[in-house]
Amino acid sequence: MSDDVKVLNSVVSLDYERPPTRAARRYTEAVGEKRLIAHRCPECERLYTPPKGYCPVCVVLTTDEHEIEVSPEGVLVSYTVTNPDKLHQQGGKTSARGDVMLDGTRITLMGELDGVEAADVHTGMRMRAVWVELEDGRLPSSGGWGAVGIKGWEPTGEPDASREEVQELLKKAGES
Amino acid sequence: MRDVAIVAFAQSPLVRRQTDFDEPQMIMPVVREAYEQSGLDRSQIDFVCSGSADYLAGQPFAFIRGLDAVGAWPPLSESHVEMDGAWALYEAWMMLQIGHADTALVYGFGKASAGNMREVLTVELDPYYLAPTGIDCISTAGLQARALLDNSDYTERDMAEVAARSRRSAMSNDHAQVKKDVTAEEILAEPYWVDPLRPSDCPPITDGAAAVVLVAGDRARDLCERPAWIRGIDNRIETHYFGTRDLSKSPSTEVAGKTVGSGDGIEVAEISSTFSHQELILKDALGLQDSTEINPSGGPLAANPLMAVGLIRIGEAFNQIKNNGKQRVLAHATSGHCLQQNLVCVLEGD
Amino acid sequence: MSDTPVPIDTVEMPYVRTLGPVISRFFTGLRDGEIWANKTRTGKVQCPPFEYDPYTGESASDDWVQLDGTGTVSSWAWVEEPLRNHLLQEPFAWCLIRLDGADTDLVHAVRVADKGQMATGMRVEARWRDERIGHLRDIECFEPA
Amino acid sequence: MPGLLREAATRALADAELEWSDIDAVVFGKAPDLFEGVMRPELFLNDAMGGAGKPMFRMHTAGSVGAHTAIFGAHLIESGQYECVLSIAFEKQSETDTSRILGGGSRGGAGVAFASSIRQYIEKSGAPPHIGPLVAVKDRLNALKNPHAQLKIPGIDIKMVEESEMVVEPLRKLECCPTSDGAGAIIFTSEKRIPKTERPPAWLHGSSTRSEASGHPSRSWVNPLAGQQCAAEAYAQAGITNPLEELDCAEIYVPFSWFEPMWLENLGFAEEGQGWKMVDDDITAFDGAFPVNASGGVLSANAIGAAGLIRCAEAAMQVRGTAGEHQVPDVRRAMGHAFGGASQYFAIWIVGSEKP
Repeated sequence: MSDDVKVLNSVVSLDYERPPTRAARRYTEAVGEKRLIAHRCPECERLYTPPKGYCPVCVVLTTDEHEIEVSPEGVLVSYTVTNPDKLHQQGGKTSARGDVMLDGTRITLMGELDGVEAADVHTGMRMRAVWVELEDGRLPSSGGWGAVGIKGWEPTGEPDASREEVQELLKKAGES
Repeated sequence: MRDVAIVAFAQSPLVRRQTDFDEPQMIMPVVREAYEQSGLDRSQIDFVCSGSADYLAGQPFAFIRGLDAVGAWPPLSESHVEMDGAWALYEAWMMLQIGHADTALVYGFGKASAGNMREVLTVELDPYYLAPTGIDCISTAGLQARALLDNSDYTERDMAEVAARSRRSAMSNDHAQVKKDVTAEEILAEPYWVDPLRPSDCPPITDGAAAVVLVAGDRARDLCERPAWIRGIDNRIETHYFGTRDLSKSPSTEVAGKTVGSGDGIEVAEISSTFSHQELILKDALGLQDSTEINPSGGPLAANPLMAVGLIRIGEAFNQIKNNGKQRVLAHATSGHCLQQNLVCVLEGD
Repeated sequence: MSDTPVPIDTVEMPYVRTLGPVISRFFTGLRDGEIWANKTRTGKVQCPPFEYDPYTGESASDDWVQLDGTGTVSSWAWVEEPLRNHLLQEPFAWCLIRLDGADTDLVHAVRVADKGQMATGMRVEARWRDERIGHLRDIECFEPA
Repeated sequence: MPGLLREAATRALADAELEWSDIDAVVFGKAPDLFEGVMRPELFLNDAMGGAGKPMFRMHTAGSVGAHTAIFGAHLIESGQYECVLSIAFEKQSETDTSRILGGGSRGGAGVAFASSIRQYIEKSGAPPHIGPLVAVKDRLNALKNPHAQLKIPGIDIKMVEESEMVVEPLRKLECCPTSDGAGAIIFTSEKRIPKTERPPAWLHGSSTRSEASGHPSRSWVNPLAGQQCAAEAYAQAGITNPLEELDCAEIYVPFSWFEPMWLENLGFAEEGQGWKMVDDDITAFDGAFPVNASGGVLSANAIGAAGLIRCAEAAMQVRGTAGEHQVPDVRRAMGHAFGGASQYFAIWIVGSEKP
């Protein structure tokens, strides 16, 4: 019985073409110029980056006319230290990932933390975007939970935001 | 049974490839139009249900992005079926039946253009006995068409008549994708694609979305001049492996149809005959008379946005009551290869 | 920027599917050049076999019968241009084949020299591969008997 | 896959002393199809679920899908259209690397996304670091009493958890759910068709689902509004005003240890910022005043699509008195809970031993 056929090996391989939307194309172009653009909802004024081309709260489409530039710097409001080996990730070293709330917005973007030892990471740090390099005018495929077009975040070296300021930012972000 | 009516229906342009919009952008105007038609504000919708399928885009959790399109903030009482939106409508209808909601929004969407549908839909088959053979949706339909030709008096000309009539009917449907003043002779002159199917016996690949608003009780009359009352809705499924069933018949459609009274005084039927021969099978299973007008919209042969196409049949049937003064109409949705699963619903005017 | 080519994204995942006792026995048979069918509790002979009666959900019986690989075509569809995953990479017919002794049809490919040879009711027999691994493709295809 | 489903379904049929032919309709749930590499697998699994000739539905609401599957099955009965419904959910994650699908590529898994909200919770509530390990120990000890639990670690204690490797800060390996294969099945009947067995039925007292859009800046991952509203509606249906007093135990979807205190607050069992104290005071322990996850919970087995249904079923087993070794004494009302997506999909039911 031991040589019975117990399993079927199969590979599901499918090709997909997912053309980027206009908003996504413009965002990519901006990333190439190390600029961060967002759409501002004309009804509730919430900001979205990358621009979605709509506001999911107000159910309205947004277009080029709602595009604005936002600062690629902000405050680290949360972080985690990951051991990539344990999550089937690429690379092998311990690394830190964090949520940065962009200045003047309620947007937090997640990304790898660069230029700082994992042990030294703390909330309140001021961070700026580390941009990805475009490949043939396109963003390298990333996927996952990270921010699109931004490889990660590095400290600006400016003084930290206080714990109170961080809590205030988080509170503001949670308001409807 | 609680009286539940459709009061609004909206659909996107049904096109070969929607390049301007991603899924939420494609759904959003449709949902807005449905809200506007119904006269209901988002905050007045008690329940939302959607239908979509992850494998159309090849990404898990497609419906989470769909949720972006309906205004899920503040939170909604909401559900999702990995099926055509017609089944989402069934779930919403059930919520209204049990009184947990008085109004509901239902939507379905799909961008079939993202993948190669002949290969993608193979993944919908038994992963041990069918998918490993690579058999595709045109070939499985071909096996079914042959079974029908062998086991009935229908001919390839009958199939071509269906295909031609669908494309001609679509000429008066603003949303349809394939519209053509074509004759059965012209179709019979086409070379086979997968014999006995010719290209015109098969549906186009379509991107699209649709939305429907359901309302319970007299309120439906306040919101819509001529609401369409859901008099019966049922769905049935058959065995999966083709070799275990008679492909020339659709007993699941027959049972669902009998449950809802499909054989009785239907003026118009909007049915999900994805392939020309399937209209012949479905017409017999539903017991439709020759006087019943079938697919005046053109049906799936004129536009086939997967996961929305069945909901669109229900919406088109509603339009027959609302706009064309019809009194008793039928809608049908299907799921899987070779009509494996079928949903039938009968709508009536006041 | 509107003419940026659309990137192709290949979604590819390997799956190692455990088979369970019934499919395992069927595939083991194929590897050994044998075709086995099982019976439902009502005595219906199913090929391919299932753990259950597809019509009722009841568990199948433990009765197995060996079939000899000949059968009759119940339906067919001719493919002039095979897709990359199809069983055969030349013009062929997908078929429902009622193997002799079975009460259900098997989905497989039939190879003939010319489409004109295809007909419902034609007799076919299995053509085995020399190297078999326990897969439906151990039967390369069916050919006119 | 068919065998896995049938194992659950045939046990449910045996528990109810019913036959396949008694089932009028089937509701099937599972998480993303890419996990098993079959598009809408219910189409082929239908025959193994005895669905032929019957109505059949496929739910998919991310991690909460199992609970949705249970709730929709109950709705079918409530409508009076059906007398006997099978709700069944499964996941078979072992056939491929599902973390590749969940992570959406190379840049991280679900744990990374959730770890961030856990840190926010800790910083905001001032919870001491041992709370997470405490939950992990409690659920793992409970799992020892549950024959269906996957992870059994005899002798587990705080030290063992705290010494396990750090996977995603602040989560250590023993604070994370495993990857599982599994299936669960629940049978619903109308009142007049309740099987005459020695095992009493559980009655549905309330159910609710809530979802919120993920992609906008106003939402909280720590205390999501959808979860709060979902609980509020379920309580209202069940006539509950003080859930901690009026419920006797709960099965809550806790894939990472810290979700227990977070969800205790989200579901109204504790004031905001106070949930960790319930854990610290052993109130949610097996012999505490309000046992949470007596089955061992998701931390001990997480067959994603099935996990929510199993939470609902475990709550039902508690009120039926059929939970065996992990039976909490004298349970009259219990909650089953699940969540999914980016903490944005919620489904809850409340079951009782008495007809409502």
